[in-house]
Amino acid sequence: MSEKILITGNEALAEAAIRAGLEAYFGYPITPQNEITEYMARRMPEEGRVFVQSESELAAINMVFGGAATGKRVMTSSSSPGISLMQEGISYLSGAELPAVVVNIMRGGPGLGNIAPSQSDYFQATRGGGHGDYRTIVLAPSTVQEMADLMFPAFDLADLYRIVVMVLGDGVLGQMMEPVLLEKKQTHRKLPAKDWALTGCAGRSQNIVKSLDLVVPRLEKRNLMLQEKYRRIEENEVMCEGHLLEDAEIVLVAYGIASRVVRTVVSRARKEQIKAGWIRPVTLWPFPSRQIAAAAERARLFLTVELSYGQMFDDVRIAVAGKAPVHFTGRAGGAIPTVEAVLDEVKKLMQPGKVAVER
Amino acid sequence: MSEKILITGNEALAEAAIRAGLEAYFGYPITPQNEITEYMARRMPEEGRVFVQSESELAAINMVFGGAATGKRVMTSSSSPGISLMQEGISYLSGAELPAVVVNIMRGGPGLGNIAPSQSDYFQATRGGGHGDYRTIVLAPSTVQEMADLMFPAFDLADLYRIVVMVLGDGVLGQMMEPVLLEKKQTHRKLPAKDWALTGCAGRSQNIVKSLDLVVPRLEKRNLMLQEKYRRIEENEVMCEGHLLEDAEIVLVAYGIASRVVRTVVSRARKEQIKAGWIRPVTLWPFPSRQIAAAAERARLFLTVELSYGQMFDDVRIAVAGKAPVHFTGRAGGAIPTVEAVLDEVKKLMQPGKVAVER
Amino acid sequence: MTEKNCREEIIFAGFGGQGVILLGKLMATAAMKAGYEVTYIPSYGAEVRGGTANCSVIIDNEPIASPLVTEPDTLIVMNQASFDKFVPKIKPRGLLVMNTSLIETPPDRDDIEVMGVAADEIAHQLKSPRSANMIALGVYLKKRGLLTPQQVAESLPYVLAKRHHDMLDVNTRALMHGG
Amino acid sequence: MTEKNCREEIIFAGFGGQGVILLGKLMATAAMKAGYEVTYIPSYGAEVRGGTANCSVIIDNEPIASPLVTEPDTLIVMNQASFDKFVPKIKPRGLLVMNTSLIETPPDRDDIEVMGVAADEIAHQLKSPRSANMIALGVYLKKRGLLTPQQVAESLPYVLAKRHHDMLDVNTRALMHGG
Amino acid sequence: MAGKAKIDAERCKGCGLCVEVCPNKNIEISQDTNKMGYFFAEPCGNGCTGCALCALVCPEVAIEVYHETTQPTAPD
Amino acid sequence: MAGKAKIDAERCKGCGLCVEVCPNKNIEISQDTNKMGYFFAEPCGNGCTGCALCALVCPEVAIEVYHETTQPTAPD
Amino acid sequence: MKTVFERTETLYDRPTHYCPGCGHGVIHRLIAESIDELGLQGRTIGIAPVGCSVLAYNYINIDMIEVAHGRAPAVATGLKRCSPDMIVFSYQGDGDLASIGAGEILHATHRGERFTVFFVNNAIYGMTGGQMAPTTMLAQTTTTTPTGRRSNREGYPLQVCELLATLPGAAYIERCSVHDAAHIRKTKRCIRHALQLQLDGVEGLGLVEVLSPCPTYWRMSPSDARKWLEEEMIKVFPLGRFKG
Amino acid sequence: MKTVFERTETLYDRPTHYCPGCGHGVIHRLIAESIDELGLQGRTIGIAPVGCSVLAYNYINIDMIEVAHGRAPAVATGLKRCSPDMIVFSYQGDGDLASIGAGEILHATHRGERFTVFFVNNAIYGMTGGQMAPTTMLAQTTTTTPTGRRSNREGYPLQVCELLATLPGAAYIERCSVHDAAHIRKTKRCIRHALQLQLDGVEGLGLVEVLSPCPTYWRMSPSDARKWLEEEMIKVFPLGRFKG
Ligand SMILES: Cc1ncc(C[n+]2csc(CCOP(=O)(O)OP(=O)(O)O)c2C)c(N)n1
Ligand SMILES: Cc1ncc(C[n+]2csc(CCOP(=O)(O)OP(=O)(O)O)c2C)c(N)n1
Ligand code: SF4
Ligand code: SF4
Ligand code: SF4
Ligand code: SF4
Ligand code: SF4
Ligand code: SF4
Ligand SMILES: [Mg+2]
Ligand SMILES: [Mg+2]
Repeated sequence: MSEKILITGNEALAEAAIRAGLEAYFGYPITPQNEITEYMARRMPEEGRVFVQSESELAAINMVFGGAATGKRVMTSSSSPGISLMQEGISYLSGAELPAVVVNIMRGGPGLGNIAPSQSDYFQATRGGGHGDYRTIVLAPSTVQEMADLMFPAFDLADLYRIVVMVLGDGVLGQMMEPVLLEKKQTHRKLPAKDWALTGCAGRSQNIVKSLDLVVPRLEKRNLMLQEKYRRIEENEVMCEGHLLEDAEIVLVAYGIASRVVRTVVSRARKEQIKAGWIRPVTLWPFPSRQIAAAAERARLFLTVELSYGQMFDDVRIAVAGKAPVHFTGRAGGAIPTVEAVLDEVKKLMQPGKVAVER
Repeated sequence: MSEKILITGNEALAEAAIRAGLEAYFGYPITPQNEITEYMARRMPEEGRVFVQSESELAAINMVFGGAATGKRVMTSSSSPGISLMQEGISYLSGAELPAVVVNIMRGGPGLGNIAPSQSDYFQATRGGGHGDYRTIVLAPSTVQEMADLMFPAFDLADLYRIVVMVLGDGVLGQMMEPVLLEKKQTHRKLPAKDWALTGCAGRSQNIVKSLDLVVPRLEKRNLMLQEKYRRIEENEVMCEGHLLEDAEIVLVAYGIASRVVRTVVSRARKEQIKAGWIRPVTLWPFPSRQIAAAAERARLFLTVELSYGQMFDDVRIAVAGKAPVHFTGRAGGAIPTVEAVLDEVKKLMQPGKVAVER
Repeated sequence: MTEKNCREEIIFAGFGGQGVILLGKLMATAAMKAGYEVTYIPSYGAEVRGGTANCSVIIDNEPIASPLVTEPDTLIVMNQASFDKFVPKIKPRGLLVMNTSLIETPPDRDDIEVMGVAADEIAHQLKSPRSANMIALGVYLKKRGLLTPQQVAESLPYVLAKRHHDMLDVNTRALMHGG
Repeated sequence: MTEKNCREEIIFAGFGGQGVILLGKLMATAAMKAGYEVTYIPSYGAEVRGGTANCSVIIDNEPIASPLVTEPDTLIVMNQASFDKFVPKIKPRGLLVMNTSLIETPPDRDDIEVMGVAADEIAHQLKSPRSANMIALGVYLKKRGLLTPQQVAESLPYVLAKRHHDMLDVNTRALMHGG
Repeated sequence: MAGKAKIDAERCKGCGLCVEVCPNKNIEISQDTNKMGYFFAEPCGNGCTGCALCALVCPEVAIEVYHETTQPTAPD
Repeated sequence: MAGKAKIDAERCKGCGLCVEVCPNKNIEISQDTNKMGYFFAEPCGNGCTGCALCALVCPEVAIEVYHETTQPTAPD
Repeated sequence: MKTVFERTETLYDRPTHYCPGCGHGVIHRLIAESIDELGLQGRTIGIAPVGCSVLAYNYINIDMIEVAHGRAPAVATGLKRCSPDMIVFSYQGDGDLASIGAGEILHATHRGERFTVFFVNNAIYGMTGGQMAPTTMLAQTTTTTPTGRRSNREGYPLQVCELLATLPGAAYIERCSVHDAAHIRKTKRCIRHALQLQLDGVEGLGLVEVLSPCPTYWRMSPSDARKWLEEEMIKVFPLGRFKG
Repeated sequence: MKTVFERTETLYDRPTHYCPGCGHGVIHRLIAESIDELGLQGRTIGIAPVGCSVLAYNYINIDMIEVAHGRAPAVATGLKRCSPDMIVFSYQGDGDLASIGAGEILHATHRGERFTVFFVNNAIYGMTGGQMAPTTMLAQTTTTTPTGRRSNREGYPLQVCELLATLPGAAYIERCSVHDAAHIRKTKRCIRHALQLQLDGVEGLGLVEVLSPCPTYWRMSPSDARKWLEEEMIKVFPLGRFKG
């Protein structure tokens, strides 16, 4: 068995991607994820695999488009502004049903913002920042270990569903170090043959990778097939963690780095006799609506905690569907909610006699 | 008084923009909105104003960025894939608080899709397809007359709040013709002086237009100011139409072209003794949540109708907050729900004795 | 306009060069000038170039909610492909005006009214082969009487590109011809 | 490790070239190798280049939830600007290790334990001016006893870039010096 | 007649380029339209030499050319 | 001494370019650091001719140069 | 009866969606013939752009991919780097390659990518209805230059071959035309040559620019369009080899 | 005492955030001095790019705008077309201008836009920590070319002046350097000349490329960086006027 090493989240993710069978990486530098690109620049050629520093994020996502079409495992990574530039490309990948992994190590926005951590691209990731009715699977690690571990399902899910899988981290997760145990390559799922890939049509009929259909009923049918696929994913691929929900009166919902703040808050709250519990979505899409709805049957109220001004908040409200008030607390622009501030919020909300009013 | 003319939605919008004081147009061709660009190519030079066919949508939105920074009224227009390419730029405009109008005449997606009408970019428009916590005001016309009329508030709101205003139409509204009465230029609001504009610093201190702040507390403060502005807009700028809500048991919610299908459905339903009513959001953000919540106090159920697979649906569910079941029907890929199909859905939902189960 | 609930939904269909888009605009303009509410929607075929073209016009004396026409009251159709596609959609008791110069089969519906006109031949006779569309519209106007051919002809200058204004006369004659 | 609830949150701060980032990594690595749970977070100042740098390390014998340090148990601070910024954040009864070579004022708190060390001067005496950071860390290790200087020194090869391995010895000596 | 140009009337769009290029005036535009509504091209006369210039310029690849004798002019 | 170079120690980053460029070896790097932690440059000796080469190459614009006599070498 | 000319195998026997007299059809044919002559049908990947030729995969029977407007060179980079044994080509219009995709073609050339570009310059945006392209001629009227292109507002027609030939990463650059039979023959040779170079593993990008008529948006008869191309366009876009 | 050299008015009296020995500071100074000498402080708009010089507005006291990475030429087009009487310049790094923004600079030049570009070529991505730029030299090691740039994988260093000078829309193109005092003087003249041309209303784009040291990511002392620039970079990026 191999030993734990102290490594940054970005590097853990990059090494895990290579172990998960990444065959080509295309990317453009941007802070706070340069360690990924730089790691790939070093390691991919060592492995005899493809590394290209693209001229832009637009080029990167379209190189991914080409690489994915050959049936190879491909990925790109960037941070918020660069991911915005990829939105057309992600919509194209989705329309053409090409498997690909896109990593977004989010930073403060909007605009150029800064290079501090953020979770302000949740909407973009889960709702499709690009045009058209498509979805990407969104995985949200919360530890450096998970930055590595989630890369294996990321590539598997991409191949299984011919879909874009986005890994949504933030500046802290990318830059922080924790002890990590790195897995060997392993495929957890039975994956379909890539008979749609462009490998030359010798011995078979022409393969076409495309997203256009000028005939409305045909494009509608394609869309319906996509929707059907999305339903299947919603049915089967939700990942979620929860704790102390049996008797929780207040349920805190948070993902990624915010979920770690929330864990500490909950254990401190419990020490102060507040019946708190937490839910951490690992897949942001498909969203663990059912798990949250189940918690809503018992809990008195919900508190969503984000490094943003309330984006996942929407999904929590939809899932809770009025069964309990849903509150929100969060900070953005690179700021991180502190344990103390969130704990105060919990106490305020749980004040005996206080009527919880929704924000 | 001038006479009504029969004109396409795209041309009506373009002419109205000019009358609303548009000083510079930057755009790149894309169907189904080429009539806007072509109209501007003809008319703007006639008026001695600026028209530039940009090399791309990326360039267009950044030309808008430059033009807006000088304090001039500027706009661009495109359709779905082109708007995806503008997401970084829209985030920058929002971060730098520059006023601008962006028109999206939506087409079938995802990817290249087709050139038929669609409403599949609702998420992108209302949630920010770009990175960071920002909002754009989104205006959704439903007639050719409104394609023209909404351009006046579009520019006013942009200037008033230093915000991006998106006008969200679709292929039908862009291409269809209806009789239109064109307004003279008029500013409906008292607008603040653009003392932030880049006009040369002679006689005053340096103006800087930017979105970066590397100091976290300062970027957070900037974000909080943005959020405060967004609250003010939510408070004051909701536009919404509704009909037959007093006794409606089923409320249909739709915007744009879909709202016209819904009007016909509701009047037919009424003829068949079904107590139906409708709500049409004119501003998609700020969303008329309060109006919908009010209707939810009385209505038995809601039906959202879209040319998509359920995007505004999220906002309706958030607004209804569990007070009544919310259903959805829609088509995409260029297809349009027919009056007959929606009416059938209404009848099915309103079957006596049928328990309405949410999708 | 005094009649109540006067509403007419028309689809014009043919291939690219046959001028069906123009017919739609012309009809909509004339109806607007006559005081009706109107909507006009073009719809291009699946192909980028060539192929079929069609448009829908609604004329109403009430404001028009949905501008989409799924079951037209009237179909004016200029070629076989469009005929095959649209005839099944005509409303029961609706009207079909078909260009028999290019459409060989009769419609297999007996719940609609059918008017055939050899529009291309007649246009040829009028020495204006490109006016076949006007011939067909003339037949329709004669039949439905919502607007007179004269009323419609008066709108021609608004919809015909300036460079084709030399065709105003011959088009007017074609409209008046009436099949 | 047998003690219960052994947890230490440390902030290392100084300006760019002072090697505080290295200190954090070193401490985290050594603690990991000693069997602790650890987290390490770098944080760069507002300026792109130069300016101040700091990092936080948490060492715990339980899994670490939030890796963010807002109120450190210990601050190891190498320059005045960082001193001004971070001293107010130290937990009551916490520890401050300060480089008196570059920090002139004493802290105006009496609820913390203060250890001054003239790190730069001592490093100069050791003929290794760049080892001031190790001097400071040595002082801390002597005080807190969570890890021995020897344990920490053994991790030096893992965090020091290969091209600086000629400095292993002198750094070890600096660590052992203990102020 | 040494050659023969076969024009697929249903594929032809009546652009007239073959008519113009034929050194032997062996193609003309028909009075009839095809199903797509185009006045298509058709061979006329007997002058075809099988030079294949018509096929070379036809944007629709609607023309095939045959030759009766031994040495055809091959397009490349 | 015909000239005088005034170096703002707090602005200097100790890059040493002025030291290198000075034709009269009139600048040296100090043993002390400034508040930013840089070993700053300082004038030394009396050889300054006011040629302003140091100011011209200083990336921090930390140097001002004065001249006592009539004809200074103006940088452009 | 000996067959002098027939449809090559790799060209589907289907009607095209192009306008009468459009140049795209001929260029498709030349590419398909070259592929067949080099025996590459089974190992070629073609890229269709966004433009009138977006449906090129309906005509050329090889593995194909349709890509975002202008991004073909980036997609080709992905394809070729991942499958170095395949023959990869992009087919791009002047709007696609020279306007929105200028950055991508420049950088693919800069990196010396080893694929082939067929660049169809018709001096107009065909698919979207006749707007100005970077290659639109001075004084040419388009729907976005209703009074004609003017150098002091829209600049001069962009000479892509001349520009890219300055980069060391370009292995072969040539400009051809399909306005008459002789030039069609010549274009065929250039296309085949470009593919051959890729097959031979030559380092660097190959690009064949083809001047091609768009009768519809030049608002000319097919025959007049060919004349205008010959008499006007070639003056601004001289034919010939610029590199390799 | 007569003042021989002092900080020009338009340059703020503030410490910069640049590394010791960085070239950006000198270039800022030259621009500020030129603005003052031409009396343009009150009517100039400057564009800061994304790159180490993103905070340029903190140093140059004129109206300024910070723009998306690479898009400065598009923003400048918007600014100048809307305010033709203002003097507009962009300040861009080699990553910004030559990589992500290649399309924008190409097209602004193509259209003959009438603003000025100061292009700082330091053969590296400074701000993001030393990755390869299009102008990185062969064999130069960067964090993304850990074994050195190789022509057969990453292509040859991109010569921007040579490329853009081929376009008729370019009015003035020159490459300078700030590696020593004499070249700093010369660079100043070029910068002022470029602004003067814009002031004179000359049609077309002016671009001054400045070779500039990045000691930090070249991993050299400030002094060695200047030598390397002089001895190695100028060989690949010859100084001189390419247009105008
Ligand atoms: C991002 C994006 N922008 C714009 C368009 C619209 N569009 C489709 S094709 C085209 C240009 C076509 O011109 P060209 O590349 O010259 O090809 P041609 O049709 O002339 O052969 C444009 C602008 C699009 N599909 N996507
Ligand atoms: C869209 C986008 N992509 C990437 C980045 C990250 N980024 C910031 S600066 C920069 C390049 C800087 O290099 P250069 O332009 O040469 O300027 P220098 O720092 O060398 O002066 C990059 C890639 C960004 N901010 N935005
Ligand atoms: S093969 Fe030659 S001669 Fe025969 S029809 Fe064609 S062009 Fe004319
Ligand atoms: S060249 Fe081809 S398409 Fe044109 S007329 Fe002749 S056969 Fe028909
Ligand atoms: S002015 Fe000249 S002589 Fe004086 S210090 Fe500076 S460089 Fe040396
Ligand atoms: S050149 Fe300037 S920054 Fe460098 S050492 Fe001299 S004074 Fe200091
Ligand atoms: S529009 Fe022009 S390029 Fe497009 S198919 Fe028609 S003729 Fe060809
Ligand atoms: S990284 Fe390089 S370019 Fe950036 S400030 Fe430092 S020396 Fe200058
Ligand atoms: Mg074209
Ligand atoms: Mg650089």
